[in-house]
Amino acid sequence: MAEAVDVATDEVQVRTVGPVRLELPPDPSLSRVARLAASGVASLTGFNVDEIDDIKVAVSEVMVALIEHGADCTIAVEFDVSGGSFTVRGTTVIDDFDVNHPDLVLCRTVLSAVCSDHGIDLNDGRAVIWASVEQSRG
Amino acid sequence: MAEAVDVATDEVQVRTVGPVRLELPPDPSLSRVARLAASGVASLTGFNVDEIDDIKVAVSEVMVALIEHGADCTIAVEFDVSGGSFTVRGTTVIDDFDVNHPDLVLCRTVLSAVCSDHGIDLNDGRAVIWASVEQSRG
Amino acid sequence: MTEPNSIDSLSATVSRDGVIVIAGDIDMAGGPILELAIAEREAQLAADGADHEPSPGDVVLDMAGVFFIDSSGLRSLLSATRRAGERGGKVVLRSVGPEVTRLLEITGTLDHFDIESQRG
Amino acid sequence: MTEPNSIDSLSATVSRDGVIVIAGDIDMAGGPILELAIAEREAQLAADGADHEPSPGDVVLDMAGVFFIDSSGLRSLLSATRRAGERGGKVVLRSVGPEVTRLLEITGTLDHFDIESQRG
Ligand SMILES: Nc1ncnc2c1ncn2[C@@H]1O[C@H](COP(=O)(O)OP(=O)(O)O)[C@@H](O)[C@H]1O
Ligand SMILES: Nc1ncnc2c1ncn2[C@@H]1O[C@H](COP(=O)(O)OP(=O)(O)O)[C@@H](O)[C@H]1O
Repeated sequence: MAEAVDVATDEVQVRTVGPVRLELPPDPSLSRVARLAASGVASLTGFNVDEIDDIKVAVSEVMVALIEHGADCTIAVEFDVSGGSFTVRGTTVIDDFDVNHPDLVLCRTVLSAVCSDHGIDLNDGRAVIWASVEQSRG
Repeated sequence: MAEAVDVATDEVQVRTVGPVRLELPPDPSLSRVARLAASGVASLTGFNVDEIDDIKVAVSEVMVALIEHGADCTIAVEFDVSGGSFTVRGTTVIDDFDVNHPDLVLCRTVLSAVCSDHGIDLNDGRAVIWASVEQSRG
Repeated sequence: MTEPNSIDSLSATVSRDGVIVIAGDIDMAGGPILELAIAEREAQLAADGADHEPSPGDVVLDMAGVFFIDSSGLRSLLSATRRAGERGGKVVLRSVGPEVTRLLEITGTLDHFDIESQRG
Repeated sequence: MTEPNSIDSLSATVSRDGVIVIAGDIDMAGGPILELAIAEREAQLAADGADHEPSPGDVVLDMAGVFFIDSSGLRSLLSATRRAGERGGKVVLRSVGPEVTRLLEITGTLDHFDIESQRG
């Protein structure tokens, strides 16, 4: 079981938390619930206010991509903190997913700026979108 | 798909949202994340501040019962709003669950006071705990 | 039927002086609500013949109550800038917070807007 | 090794005058942190011989920063009241908010505590 564990490193203690998994209907208003849950996970693992702002944007962009471009099925988002990195990973069923759709390009532009890394994978009729925000050491 | 739907009744519009499902490791610090997600769902469905306080307590008591008395396995909590009622339903694997344990009695005393209805079911090595908070009409 | 009990994630109202006052998150849920308010203001401008002082055709948004925006919300703002441009006007942002400024910067859309003031 | 980056859900510190100042949620995560601070204060009282004015043996908790408590947190408080009772002292709650008062009322444990003041 992945309980919270404090791992001592040379510089800081890095807290491991998760996975916290959220499953919700593709309701635009629930994006806020996903952001709230993500903020909670991030704040208890010591991310600072600016980093939490980035995490909220990252989670929201994942929700935008999945809700606006998915096939109107349940959305699953998972939050994981380990090694000083917050990762959100979202997935849903898709019909056809145009990675070059202008809205999705805007979405990825934002993810590129607020995340250290992100990606979109398509397989077996599902889209998986993930994004990571790094914690500052100090 | 259970998208948000506004249903007009004689008195007020009642919003249906959910189910929002959360799966998390049995980490005490994640109780706060469950409360945050529940507050988000409750506030977007029009529960007032006092009702949201009750919902936070109800969710926390469900987490207490499942984390302190469960078998250290993943906790699942689900939030549902329909007919002006917020329901939290939590479940986890249990080894042996003493419903008369004083801590659990205190937990149920609290649930009795903040919820219109609640219950604990045990079967097949799992405990299911649910509690409902009603929305005021006005 | 009384007021619905449900709380929107965003409120956007056209005030008496024509300024759209926004409070809440401009996201997938808030964007469409904001678009309704912008459409209401655009209809006023069209009815007025857009010949008012000091800035004919401008849509002014008071963003003091906005602490979150994502790309879906930005698209609502950008489509207003496109229409404003077509009629020779601008979208003016008043009391903009750092969260909004950041999103405009990283998407390279800051120059689509007229930033009147930052949130104090 | 520097300070851990992780933020606890609750902070509880024994101030110079012996008052335990609490901020955060008294829940499954916060309860144990609060218990450590109470144990620290109880050790001080034992070392002092508990012969101080005005209330020997009392544990005073400043609850101004507490906006949430559940039954697991209440148990942390109740176990302090039991020990206080054993040594002839009390657990005094200062600046208690309505969330805490409500939980004490519904569990019938209000009279286990000495409520000094409500949060303003
Ligand atoms: N990545 C981007 N960078 C800059 N501007 C963009 C970007 N994506 C969209 N826009 C702008 O957003 C505005 C609105 O786009 P669009 O959604 O097509 O408007 P509408 O839906 O009103 O037709 C357009 O002016 C377009 O140029
Ligand atoms: N439902 C209840 N109503 C009133 N007091 C309670 C209730 N449950 C527990 N307590 C009180 O909580 C206090 C602490 O209980 P306990 O957990 O046994 O303490 P400790 O863990 O320190 O031994 C006891 O004084 C007990 O009377």
